[in-house]
Amino acid sequence: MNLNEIAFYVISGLTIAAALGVVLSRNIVHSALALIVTFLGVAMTFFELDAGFLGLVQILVYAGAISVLIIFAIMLVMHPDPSRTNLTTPSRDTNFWGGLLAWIIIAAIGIALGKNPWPIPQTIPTDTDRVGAIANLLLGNYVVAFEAAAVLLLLAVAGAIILAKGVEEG
Amino acid sequence: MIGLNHYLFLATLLFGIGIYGVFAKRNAVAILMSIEIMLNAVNINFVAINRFIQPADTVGQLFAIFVIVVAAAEVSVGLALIISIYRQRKSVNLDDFNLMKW
Amino acid sequence: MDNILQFAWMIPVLPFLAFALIGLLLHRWPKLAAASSIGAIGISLVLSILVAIRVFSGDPGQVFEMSRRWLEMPGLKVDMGILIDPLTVVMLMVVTTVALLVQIYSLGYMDKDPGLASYFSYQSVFAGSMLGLVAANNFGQIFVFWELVGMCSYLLIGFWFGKPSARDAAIKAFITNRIGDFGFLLGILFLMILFGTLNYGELASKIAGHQNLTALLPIAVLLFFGPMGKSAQFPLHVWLPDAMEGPTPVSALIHAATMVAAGVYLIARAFFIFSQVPQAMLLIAGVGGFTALFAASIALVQNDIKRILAYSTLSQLGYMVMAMGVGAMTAGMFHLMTHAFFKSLLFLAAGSVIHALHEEQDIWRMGGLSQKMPFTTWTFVIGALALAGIPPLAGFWSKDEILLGAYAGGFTGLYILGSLVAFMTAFYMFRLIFTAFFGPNTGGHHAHESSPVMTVPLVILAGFSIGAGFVGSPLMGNAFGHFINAPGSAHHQANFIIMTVSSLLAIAGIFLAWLIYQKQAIKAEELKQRWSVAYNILYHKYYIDEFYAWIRKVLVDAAAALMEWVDLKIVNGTVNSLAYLTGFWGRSLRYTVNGQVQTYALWVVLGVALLLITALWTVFTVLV
Amino acid sequence: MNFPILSATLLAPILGALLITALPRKQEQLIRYAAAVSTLASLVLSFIIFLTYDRALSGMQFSESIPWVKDLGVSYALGVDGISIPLLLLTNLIGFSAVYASWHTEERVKEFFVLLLLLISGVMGTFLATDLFIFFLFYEVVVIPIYLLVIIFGSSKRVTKEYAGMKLTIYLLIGSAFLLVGLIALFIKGQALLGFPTMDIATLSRADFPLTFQIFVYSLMAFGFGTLLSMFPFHAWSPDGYAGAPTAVSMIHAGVLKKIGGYGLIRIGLFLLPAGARYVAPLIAVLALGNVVYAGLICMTQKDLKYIVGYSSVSHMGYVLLGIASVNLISINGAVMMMFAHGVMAALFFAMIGNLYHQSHTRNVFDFGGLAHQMPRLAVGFMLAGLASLGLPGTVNFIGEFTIFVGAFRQYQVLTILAISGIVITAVYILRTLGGILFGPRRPEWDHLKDLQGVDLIPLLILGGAILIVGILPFTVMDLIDSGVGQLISQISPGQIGGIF
Amino acid sequence: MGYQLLAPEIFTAVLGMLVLMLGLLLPTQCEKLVGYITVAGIAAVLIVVILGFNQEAIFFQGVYQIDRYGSFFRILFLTAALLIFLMSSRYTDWFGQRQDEWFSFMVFATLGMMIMVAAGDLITVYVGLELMTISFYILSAYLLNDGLSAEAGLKYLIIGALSSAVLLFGMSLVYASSGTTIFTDIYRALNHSHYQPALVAGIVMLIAGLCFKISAVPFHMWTPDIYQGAPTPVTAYLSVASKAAGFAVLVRIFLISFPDTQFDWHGVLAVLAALTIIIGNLTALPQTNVKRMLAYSSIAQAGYILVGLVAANAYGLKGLLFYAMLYVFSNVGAFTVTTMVEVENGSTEIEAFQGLSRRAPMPAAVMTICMLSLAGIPPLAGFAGKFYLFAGAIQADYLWLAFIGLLMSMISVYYYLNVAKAMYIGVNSSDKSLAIPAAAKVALWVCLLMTLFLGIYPGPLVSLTEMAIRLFKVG
Repeated sequence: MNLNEIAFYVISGLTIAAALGVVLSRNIVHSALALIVTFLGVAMTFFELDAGFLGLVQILVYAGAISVLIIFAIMLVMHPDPSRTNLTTPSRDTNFWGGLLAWIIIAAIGIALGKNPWPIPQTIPTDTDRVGAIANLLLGNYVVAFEAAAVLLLLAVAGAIILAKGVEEG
Repeated sequence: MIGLNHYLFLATLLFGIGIYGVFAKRNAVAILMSIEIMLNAVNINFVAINRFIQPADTVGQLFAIFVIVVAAAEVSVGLALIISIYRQRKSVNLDDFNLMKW
Repeated sequence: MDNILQFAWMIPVLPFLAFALIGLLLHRWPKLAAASSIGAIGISLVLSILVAIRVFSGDPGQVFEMSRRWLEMPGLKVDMGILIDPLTVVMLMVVTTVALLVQIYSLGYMDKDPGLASYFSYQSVFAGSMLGLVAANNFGQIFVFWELVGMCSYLLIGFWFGKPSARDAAIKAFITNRIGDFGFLLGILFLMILFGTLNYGELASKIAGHQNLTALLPIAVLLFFGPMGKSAQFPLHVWLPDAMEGPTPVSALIHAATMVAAGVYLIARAFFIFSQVPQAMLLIAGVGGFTALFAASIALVQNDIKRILAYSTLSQLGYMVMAMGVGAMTAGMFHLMTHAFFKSLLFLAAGSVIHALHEEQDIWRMGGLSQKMPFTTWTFVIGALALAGIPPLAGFWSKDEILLGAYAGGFTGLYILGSLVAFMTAFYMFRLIFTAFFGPNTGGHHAHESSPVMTVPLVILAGFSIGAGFVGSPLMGNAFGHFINAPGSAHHQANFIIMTVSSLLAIAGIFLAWLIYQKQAIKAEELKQRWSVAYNILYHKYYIDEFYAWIRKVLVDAAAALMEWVDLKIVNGTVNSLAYLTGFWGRSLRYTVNGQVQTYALWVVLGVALLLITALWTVFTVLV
Repeated sequence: MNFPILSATLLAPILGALLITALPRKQEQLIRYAAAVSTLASLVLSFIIFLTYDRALSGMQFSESIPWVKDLGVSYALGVDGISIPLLLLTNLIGFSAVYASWHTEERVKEFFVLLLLLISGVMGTFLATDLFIFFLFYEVVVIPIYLLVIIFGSSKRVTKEYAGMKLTIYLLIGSAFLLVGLIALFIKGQALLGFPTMDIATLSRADFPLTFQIFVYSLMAFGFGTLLSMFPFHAWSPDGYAGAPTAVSMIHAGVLKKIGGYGLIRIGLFLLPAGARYVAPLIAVLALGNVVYAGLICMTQKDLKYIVGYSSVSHMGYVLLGIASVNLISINGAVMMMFAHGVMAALFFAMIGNLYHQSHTRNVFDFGGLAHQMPRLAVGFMLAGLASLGLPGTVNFIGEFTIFVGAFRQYQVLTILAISGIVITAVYILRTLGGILFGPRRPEWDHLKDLQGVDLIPLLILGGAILIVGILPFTVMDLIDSGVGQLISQISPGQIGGIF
Repeated sequence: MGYQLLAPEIFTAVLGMLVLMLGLLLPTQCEKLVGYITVAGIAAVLIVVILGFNQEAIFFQGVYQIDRYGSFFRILFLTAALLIFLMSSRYTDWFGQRQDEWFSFMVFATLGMMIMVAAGDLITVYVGLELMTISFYILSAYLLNDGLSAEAGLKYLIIGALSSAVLLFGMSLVYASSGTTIFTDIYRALNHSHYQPALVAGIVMLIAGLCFKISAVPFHMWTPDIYQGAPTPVTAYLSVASKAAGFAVLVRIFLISFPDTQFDWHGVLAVLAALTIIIGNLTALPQTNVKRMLAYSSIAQAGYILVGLVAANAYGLKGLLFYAMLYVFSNVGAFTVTTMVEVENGSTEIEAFQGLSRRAPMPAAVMTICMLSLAGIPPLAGFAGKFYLFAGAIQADYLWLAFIGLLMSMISVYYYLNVAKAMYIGVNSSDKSLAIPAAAKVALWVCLLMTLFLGIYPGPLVSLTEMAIRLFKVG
């Protein structure tokens, strides 16, 4: 087992554990914190995959911005008793079937992936400027998507303000 | 050797955990968080596939960036919605939101 | 004069024109309506006479035929045409004469009736249809007019539609006739399929050339259903007595003289078919003979003047049918003609009485009419004598022919039966006469003689009743039989013994009636007591009506009720259940959408899982 | 191109409907006149068609064709032959009468006449179309106006008008769904066989459809058209529907709409799928017997006048089905004639019932009696319709029934004999009914009823006239039908049909 | 290289932002002005698209392409948007001061759809789709003081995000199997390969993700709640445009990238279509709220449209496009009347429709006709559409699907007629006639006339669809 493998399993284990923490914790604040760990774990995975730029974006946007947003939201709407903030759903059926289906989907996709004849992995050209390549794509072939994403963010901001601000009384 | 499938299995597991989270929780924020986990799983997929199958370009990574952007927008709108509905109902429990049914 | 046949088609058409005229224009002016109706039938009569002269002055075998296409397609051809031969001419004469007299008589009889215009319009349709029937040259046409006269009968029986009994009688008449027509129509269809034509002449030649005649038996039997209904043969006789609910002139014309005789005419017309099938002939003879006896026996005990006459009509029709059955077609037609005259006379005279007594029909409430209504009384007596077969009146000659035919044809049983009926006929007729006309005035009525418009037709008909028999009598060399005969129709030399026997029987009947009802030597009441079972059976007409009512209730109405139940519960029930089930599924599915977003998500994920499983299963099983 | 007389006939009521839409709601009299004039125009035009159709030439005449939808091979194609002209005439006779039969509608006159005119046009369209697509278009067009007319203007007795309307609509639509599957399959198969898409009925008839396909599609059609024709046991909509519907709708529905079923079975089913028709025919014949006897018996138990006529129309349709199922020239001639005959008869019946109901607000036979005293003209109408219904010679119904019997007897002896027993059953219930309402002692509670007068007489005159004229002079119409049916049958390739003709 | 062909998208984006800014700049009294500007702008874009219908170009190596297929749908979206702006002219008063933003979100949603249908690769599709969807999340919750609306928004967001994740996972698997995200390249990359379970898993997850957008069973459960809770014009837009966009993408991906994979997605879609038709129609039967009923009906309609893709032949695809277009007119027509009634009565329960034919004959007639068109009654547009769809299905040997579809469409008449019944014979306490603003009247007339025209003379639109589907080489 080389270093890469050890790193992979450690990081994966951490990520999965944190993700489980998100869905299993009864305290929403704990969940949020576990979520940050998950995000960081995923960022680590990106680094492992030679996607350094993406790992940074992940840390900045997810672990940074989104998490803060979520925690703010939690503060705004939190139940007084922290241990009752993130209860499991009262419907046992939903819980049961949700779990079962999650397993089925994991198994099904897992089987599909396991049985899939993947092509031989190609070696990465080491000398390329990957960030530059992303930038080229972003402002080249994918400029429409890029602009759309910009509009999307504007829209989301405006929408979030309107929705969160609520109706002026009177 | 860690191959593509390792990453894909990791992603699948995260995806499954996210799915389970959607059903296991009643707090709307927690459900948004579960969905974020699912999106992250997808991102792992894209990056790993990009790395192992088509290392020559960065389309997978680009896809992941867009997913992150969209997820950010989605979360902000989602949280705003939760706040908006909390203001009316004083609750963020999804099972309270059933004015419309049948 | 030779061209008169070219105009023969006008004979049936004219009354129809009168009907159209009345229906469209004249229905507000009853007198004009009556005039046009009578005028039309009068012209028809004149034309008929001219045609008759033309035909009887020629060769008996000649036939004049003309037709227009009416309903035609490859494989089916029904023409409207006329066929003039002696048989037709006799019928034309009878129908136009009686119809004209009855219509004139009706002027007096229906004087005060508000529906006079419709009455005359119906009369016109009837006359036209009846003439169309007798003039028809094919089975299709005869069926058309056959039904039409049935409709007229229905309308005229129910003329006084305010009376529930009239209404019911009309319905009964129509439906009973329909049952007969059902068979008749089937017979026609069989003919159509088998021979491809309905024309009499073509059929006759095809049947003559036909080797295998077994198929004719069902045809003949089915065709006989028609006469059974129309001529009220047992077991379809039930409508005729009830038909007396109609105005009396109607009874005279339709239910005594003409329409009911159409059945007999049909047998005569289709004699070329019937005579080929001995079994069918036997059936006809049997049915006719039985009806004659059966009806005569009922007539013995009835109290209603018109019903007695009706049963007498039944009985006489049975006689005619029997004549046909024994092969004495000539005799049957001869009796048809004489019967038309004297029976319409009897009805009209009875009508005169009823009219005078303000709709009183019970013979026991009459009595003593002979002084007050001499014309009526004596014409009635003439009619009765003719009916009873007292020589030399018309009925004597014709009835004698039939008895002779039966006897000479080897049907001894039927001959005896016929003789018995002759006796009974004389008895019940004179029971009626002695009670109603010569007995004491039990009803306390103030009758007076009817107006000339009614009595003149009586007198004319009395003349016919006396004289019409001579055309077929041996005294005139049997001129009737010279013209009216058919291949297979037997003709026999006059037999003096039979004549004597039948005359004696008739006189005996009259005498017995005189003893009981005039002389009162034998007490009628005692007889009634002693034979109470028989009396009751006869009085209730063998309970046939009750039996039919029971069948209707138990079979038809029950079947109908059952079908309705099936329709409501099963057919509609299925439809409604399916609709309910659809709605039920809708309501059930509706509750899956329970408002819980997580449930919705569950369905989404379930969908994904199922899709994955299906897809992978396909990939792993089918493709590898 | 000559004057498009068929289009003019078809569009006249639609123009009338548009005109009425434009008229103000209050101008009720004007609306009625507009309806009357537009239907009269159609009536006159169809008379002209009837008279000027070249019978010696036969075949489709006055044809119009405009390409409509290219890739489906649809063209707006109209044409008439000996089969469609009588039915076209029937439609307009009844349509014109229906306007007068509903002259006294007081409520929502505008909606009523707009819907009625659309209905009339729709029905006409099915008889004029020579293109499957256009045919089906018109076939279903009529359903919805009927629904609205029933629920707005109908009456609730044994069942509510809402139920009746919905039942009728959904039932017929479900039937038409099957039909539509059949038509589409026919179109697709035709395209595969001919190599080009076409909806033209005559062109499609050139394709040699395989036998199993023919049987399948014809069965679908038999169900679809059979439902419309109220074939036993798919007749459940019919009595309830007629009972719930307003007079004019009952007239048109029983009078002509049902006939589209028979027309379709002949014009499309038999023409395009002769072998299938032949294969399925015995089954239809058996069901037809169900119609005649079963529905006839049910009539005896009914008390509501409309139910009686409703079930009786089911019963009479049995004859039409029998004619169609016998698949020979005579029987089909008879079936077409019978459709015409039943149309005028049923319409007259419903018109009379409508008039009576409008005044008395009851339709129960036992509530009436002796109406001939108060309403002699109405009684004439009832008698005429009733006697026609029981197939009396002199009325057109006799011609139809007799011809069907002759034709059917060649094919199915036993079935036909049983079916002919229907004439007795019909006589029983019709005479009982007529006797029950018209005859008997005068009932003073009905003294206030007014007899037919003025415009009320028009349905009686038009429809009664048709019953009698065609009944007395059947060749006027029968020759036409014969030319149409003969032409149709001669065009069926002999290999397909075997020795049936 | 013809970037001017991108003008509609650019202009729409600019319009959206302009409206957003104008809302901030202009005084509150000028809210109507913003509406006029939006309508004018959308109309201008529509005209540009129509004029440029025949121009085709491929940008960025196939990542983005302007073709007739895309233009057809762009026309559809813009027409729908225009009609909805017209019909919502009184409803928007309920949004108070947020009207301007409403217009801008609607424009952005339209932009998202336009990008979706023109996108030639998965990334652009995804971003366009999210642009549209997120706009709709906001729009659904736009009635802030109405509990239903916020609930609808939240539910939509949760289910939407979940299925986005599923869709993305599917996209990733497709990407894994082909190594590219561009549709045409995917086809080329997959052409010779076989036995790829991951690809099959990816395809079905794509189906699941997109079927959510078109609300096909079993991904349909959100539809009734969201349709009921969202502001009625938004519901209308959601039902016609969002759904059409979903179909546009579905068709493009499946027919360009996977026209003949070893996995028979036709069969899977056929089952989904059948289930959608059955469940949508059956569940609509007992509904008492017209908006909710129309939601279930729109589920059923999705099933019909899906039949076109199942058939995947010329008739089917033409039917699909045709139906999507007529659905705009018929459904918007019905929703316009619903909006009018809601504005007047504050309710969309069926009771609110009682006696409508007396209060407003013309809208009642439009409602009836539009709903019957949805049911597929000739001579209305829906019939022509269904005819093509099921002709396609039968040609592709899906006879059973045609049976189910046509049978259920006749059953659907029941619930449509229930509304008609309420309108025509129901009794309403108020006899006051319904006030209809001029703009809404225009929308009503357009919907009515188009529904009739497309039904009676479908030829012109059919030839448009014929041009549009030349992209897919189908028989």
